Amino acid sequence: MNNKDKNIKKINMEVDIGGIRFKNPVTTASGTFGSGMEYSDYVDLSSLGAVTTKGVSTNPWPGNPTPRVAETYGGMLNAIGLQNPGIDVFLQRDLPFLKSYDTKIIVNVVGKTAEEYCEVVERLSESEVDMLEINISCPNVKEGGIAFGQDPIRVEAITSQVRKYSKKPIIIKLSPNVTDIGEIARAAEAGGADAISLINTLTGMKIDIERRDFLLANKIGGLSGPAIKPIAVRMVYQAACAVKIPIIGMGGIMNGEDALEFIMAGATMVAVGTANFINPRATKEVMDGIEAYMVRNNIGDIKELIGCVGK
Amino acid sequence: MNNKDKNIKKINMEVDIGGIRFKNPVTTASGTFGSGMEYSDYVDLSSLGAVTTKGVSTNPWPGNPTPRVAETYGGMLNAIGLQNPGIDVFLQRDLPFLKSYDTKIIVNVVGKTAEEYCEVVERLSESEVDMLEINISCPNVKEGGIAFGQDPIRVEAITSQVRKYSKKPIIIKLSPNVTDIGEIARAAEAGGADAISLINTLTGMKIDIERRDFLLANKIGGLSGPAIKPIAVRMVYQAACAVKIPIIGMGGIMNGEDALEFIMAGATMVAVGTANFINPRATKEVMDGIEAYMVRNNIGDIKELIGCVGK
Amino acid sequence: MSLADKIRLKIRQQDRLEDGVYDLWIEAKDMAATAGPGQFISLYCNDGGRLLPRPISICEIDKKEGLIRLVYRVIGKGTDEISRFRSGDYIECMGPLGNGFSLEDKKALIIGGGIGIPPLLELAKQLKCEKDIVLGYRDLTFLDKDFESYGNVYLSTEDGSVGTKGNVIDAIIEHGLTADIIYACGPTPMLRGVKEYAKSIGATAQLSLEERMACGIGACLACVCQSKDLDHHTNVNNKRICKEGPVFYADDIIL
Amino acid sequence: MSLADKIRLKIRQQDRLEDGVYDLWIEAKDMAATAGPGQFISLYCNDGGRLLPRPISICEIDKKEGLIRLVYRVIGKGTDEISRFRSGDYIECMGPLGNGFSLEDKKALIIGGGIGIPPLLELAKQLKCEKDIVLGYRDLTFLDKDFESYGNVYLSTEDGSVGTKGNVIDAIIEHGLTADIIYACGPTPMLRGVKEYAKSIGATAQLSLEERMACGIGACLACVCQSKDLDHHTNVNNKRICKEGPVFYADDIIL
Ligand SMILES: Cc1cc2nc3c(=O)[nH]c(=O)nc-3n(C[C@H](O)[C@H](O)[C@H](O)COP(=O)(O)OP(=O)(O)OC[C@H]3O[C@@H](n4cnc5c(N)ncnc54)[C@H](O)[C@@H]3O)c2cc1C
Ligand SMILES: Cc1cc2nc3c(=O)[nH]c(=O)nc-3n(C[C@H](O)[C@H](O)[C@H](O)COP(=O)(O)OP(=O)(O)OC[C@H]3O[C@@H](n4cnc5c(N)ncnc54)[C@H](O)[C@@H]3O)c2cc1C
Ligand SMILES: Cc1cc2nc3c(=O)[nH]c(=O)nc-3n(C[C@H](O)[C@H](O)[C@H](O)COP(=O)(O)O)c2cc1C
Ligand SMILES: Cc1cc2nc3c(=O)[nH]c(=O)nc-3n(C[C@H](O)[C@H](O)[C@H](O)COP(=O)(O)O)c2cc1C
Ligand code: FES
Ligand code: FES
Repeated sequence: MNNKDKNIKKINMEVDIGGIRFKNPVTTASGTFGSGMEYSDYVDLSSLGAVTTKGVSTNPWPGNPTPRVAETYGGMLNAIGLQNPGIDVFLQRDLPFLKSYDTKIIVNVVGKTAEEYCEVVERLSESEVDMLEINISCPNVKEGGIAFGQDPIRVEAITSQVRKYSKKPIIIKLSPNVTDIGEIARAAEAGGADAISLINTLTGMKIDIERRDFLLANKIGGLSGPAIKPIAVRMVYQAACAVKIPIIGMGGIMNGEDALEFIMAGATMVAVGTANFINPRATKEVMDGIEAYMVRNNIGDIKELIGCVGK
Repeated sequence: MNNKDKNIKKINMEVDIGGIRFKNPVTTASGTFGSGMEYSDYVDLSSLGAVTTKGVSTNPWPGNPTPRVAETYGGMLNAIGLQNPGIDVFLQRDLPFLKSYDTKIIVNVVGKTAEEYCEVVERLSESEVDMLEINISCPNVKEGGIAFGQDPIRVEAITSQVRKYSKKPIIIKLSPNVTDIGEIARAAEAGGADAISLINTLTGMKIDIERRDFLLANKIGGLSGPAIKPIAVRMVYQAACAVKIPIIGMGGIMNGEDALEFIMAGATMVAVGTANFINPRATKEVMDGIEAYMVRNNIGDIKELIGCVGK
Repeated sequence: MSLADKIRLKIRQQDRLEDGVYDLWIEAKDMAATAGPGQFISLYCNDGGRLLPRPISICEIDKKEGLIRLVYRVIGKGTDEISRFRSGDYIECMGPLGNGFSLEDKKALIIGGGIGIPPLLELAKQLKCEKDIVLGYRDLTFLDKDFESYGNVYLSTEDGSVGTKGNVIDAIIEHGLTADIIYACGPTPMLRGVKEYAKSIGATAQLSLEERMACGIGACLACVCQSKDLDHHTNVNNKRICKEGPVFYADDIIL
Repeated sequence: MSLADKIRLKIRQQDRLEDGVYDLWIEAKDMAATAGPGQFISLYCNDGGRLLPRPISICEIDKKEGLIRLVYRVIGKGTDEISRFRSGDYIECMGPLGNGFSLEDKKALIIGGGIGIPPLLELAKQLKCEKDIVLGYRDLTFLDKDFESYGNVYLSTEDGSVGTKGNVIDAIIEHGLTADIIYACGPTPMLRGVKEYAKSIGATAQLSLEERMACGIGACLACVCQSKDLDHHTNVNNKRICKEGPVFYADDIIL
């Protein structure tokens, strides 16, 4: 094959997870993209591999008091507390909006109890969403969230419970605030997860030294942004070594090069989070960056890069 | 008391840990300051609360292959692998050097086995060092290090073992790569630690996407620098809530304001690490920054600030 | 609606108004064409350590020259960095954002406190009706001269060095000012006082609020304030300051 | 010994030599006074996202004007940032660091490969003895003219576009060059070749090495290379490139 042939060869960015085909490996990180509406002015949602929504619960949640965010060096803390309008509004308003685009829809699911998770999962299963991402890793709520995500036994239990109620493929979203991410990943796999996503935010704190008080009303918040990327890449790598199910990697991805680190570490898809706040077209830049790398390095299929590190 | 009196009031920066009095709460983070020699051109070591040395083992350790460091966003990864000349050289060369300054000496202790830790502790106990910091949290060595630091039962066991061999106060240095830092802190306290220090580095990874290989020869490394500060402050706060023994806080401290976050979160002392690489006078700037804050806010004694957050 | 894109814009001029308060003119033709009083702009730092936007209200709009004026106080490292920019430098901006004030043709009282004063200047300029302007400061005044051509200006200072000693409400009472509508921006305690005062004189009030932000465009739910009624978008009693605000009718929100 | 302090220095001039290679003159009176060939300077980025130093070798020293010249290739985001500095801007620097070459009064061969060429210019200038200079490039050459007044210059390019087709060793063999001492800087495979060649002709060789650094002053042990004998300082078979190096006698190290 000569160089000319190489260059005109079509690049394949398609990936499969849980039997769903995504046109490219880039989605949004839950909670950083709303349900896509606000960013649809900046990015053609149909160009994305998938839109992953903010966490959805049975009833509307008001979230935490403000301040809810704090800037940190190379990152940010958030303690939104999973404010969301509830599943009814999601199904009536957000889902039809998302369905008007040619992209896959991943809905992030939250609950205070296992029953609440199951209820949301069951109702979404009847809808036109493509996949469900079970958030057992939010550090900013008193009940639910991270409480389910730090103990392998509970991870396996909640996974197999929601699995029963779901007709859609299930992604379990893992917390990085654990000693052994491989063990947690295996628990999710054992519970029947179709995929895992990681990392959710790392628990952090900022103190306002002038007021001598916590900066966030919630005291603690979740750390995200480029600051955490090395931890996220390490955990994706360790999880990829531990399980066979596909991985959606995230944590500090700002551009295509960052995304490629995750893919090479073993992620089949990547999610762009905090970067959206800094650059509303970040998702597009990530997609373009991956593609440019593939062209430059003559990679015909993104699958050649998944987990290729050190091989 | 009028304003004039307030301003001339002497500021007290002294703190006590394990019966040792430090002239101020600022020390160096192990491994970032050598044994002080290289930085003695930049900072008067006698002005520091203490110098904490690089990890010392029974025999010389060659450390890991290179590359040993990688830059990350707002931080760095290191996988030095505890290269050190061994305790003989430490006692013959570094200790006399340090004793020529009017500062306290904290020696960081590493070993591949519990016996090795105990041997170093026993020998240092006979020397003129002031305190020992037991590093059970280094992520960059195959044996020893972090392996001891992620399980509360092992933490308590190693603590009580080294305790027996030590005539000096013992600091246990904790790993942040755990699910529940409070539990680990309590284990160290139960084992007889006089103090705890945290955080050591967070395990991270960087991938060189051009070579499609790990950037560090060791694959993984420890993340340090301002990027990790919010995690470190949170863990210091949680540890302070969990134990009564004093805490030495570190992780991303670049200036006095950063140090004050740790102190307000509950740290009695703070250690300056990666910042030394970026500014060889960082320790001095941290001390000056704390003092300036105290003057500005009319704080007579640093102890008023320790753990004052939210009170 | 034209898109509030994130772009690099050229700085025309930057001056210091008083200690720590800066006056920045940005060449922003497209923004100037669509922006209204009370809207804000997200400014971004060059230093990669600081990622989140600094929201700053629009102080003046020069449509003819295609300029936007921002007046802000240095309170942290971000505003400090921005204050060092010089004419000819470029700054990353996104805007205009938020709703801005609704101009009503009723006897108006414009009340600004401290660094809440700047967004009221363009408002004072555009409001063609009868109006009184009350500006409250701690001690040193700024921008007050700029308001004089648009209405009667009353000042208050905490230390009494200029105008009424006390706060804006003290000045209003001293001068017996009334209105059918109040537009206000300033610290929350002041806004609470304004809300109460508006109620006592039966006036409506539009208040411009502040909260820490991340996205600035309504996606992250960082910047909410509590609303009296269920909000249409969020389906809870929360409104997004960056999107439904930063200006709210006093009756709609809980301060 | 004068202290290699970290200071902000003014840029006198910066030019592009060829695609991606920049030529930077810094006003550094104190450094110029003490620096020697083969020493390096740690450059720091302004962007707070990038904290570690960029070590760059000293290319030329102008003691009279108090200037230091650095020639470097843009390979990542840090050097890219630095390449955008203009005359009059300030840059944070620490140096001179490291040992530098030991000038020996013997028939010399100076061998540079690619971006390893710049540190050899000041050396060529200061070495007063008989010398040949061999410079190897991939394709485009740079700095070669600057060497011409200091010795016979031989070039090699991988594509053969200039000089010998091949690498520096090919050029040396083609021209039958010999020496009592070799000074070399370049990529590790080239240095391995030079070490072997030196051995074959019975010459000593000083090689300038590279490694990723953090502190730049010998404290962190990031930048080690393997040494044949137990190192005096580290008490293991490791030498610190930033402190005992970057220049080592070929026999002392394992490449
Ligand atoms: C809608 C709106 C309009 C504003 N208009 C003006 C104006 O016209 N002039 C002016 O001087 N100030 C204005 N502010 C406040 C201004 O945004 C903050 O003073 C500024 O962001 C502080 O940045 P910093 O980096 O100096 O402080 P830091 O404390 O270092 O900032 C850290 C983070 O906290 C955020 N932050 C800190 N204080 C505030 C605050 N009061 N409000 C919102 N975010 C904050 C910063 O944006 C940044 O993300 C406005 C705020 C809002 C929400
Ligand atoms: C003693 C010494 C002298 C040098 N002299 C020169 C010179 O005269 N001209 C020149 O063009 N280059 C020189 N280099 C290499 C130069 O330091 C790197 O090319 C540069 O640091 C890359 O920075 P970056 O931000 O563009 O790349 P990035 O890859 O983004 O840098 C990330 C980190 O890795 C480090 N790094 C990356 N590559 C290297 C490397 N090859 N060596 C050491 N650190 C590296 C950077 O310093 C930074 O900390 C020298 C290196 C050393 C150790
Ligand atoms: C403001 C904000 C809100 C978030 N909300 C959610 C959420 O509702 N559900 C969830 O699973 N993760 C949530 N996350 C976590 C992100 O999806 C992502 O896991 C994390 O931010 C790391 O990626 P990043 O560094 O690219 O942002 C939120 C993060 C941020 C910053
Ligand atoms: C280059 C390097 C070497 C280190 N070596 C040691 C060590 O020998 N023993 C130890 O307990 N910690 C070691 N650490 C961890 C630091 O002491 C500190 O806990 C950590 O870097 C966090 O602080 P910082 O962000 O201020 O650097 C090392 C850190 C770095 C960056
Ligand atoms: S700042 Fe994100 S919703 Fe307002
Ligand atoms: S860079 Fe720290 S020892 Fe050389």
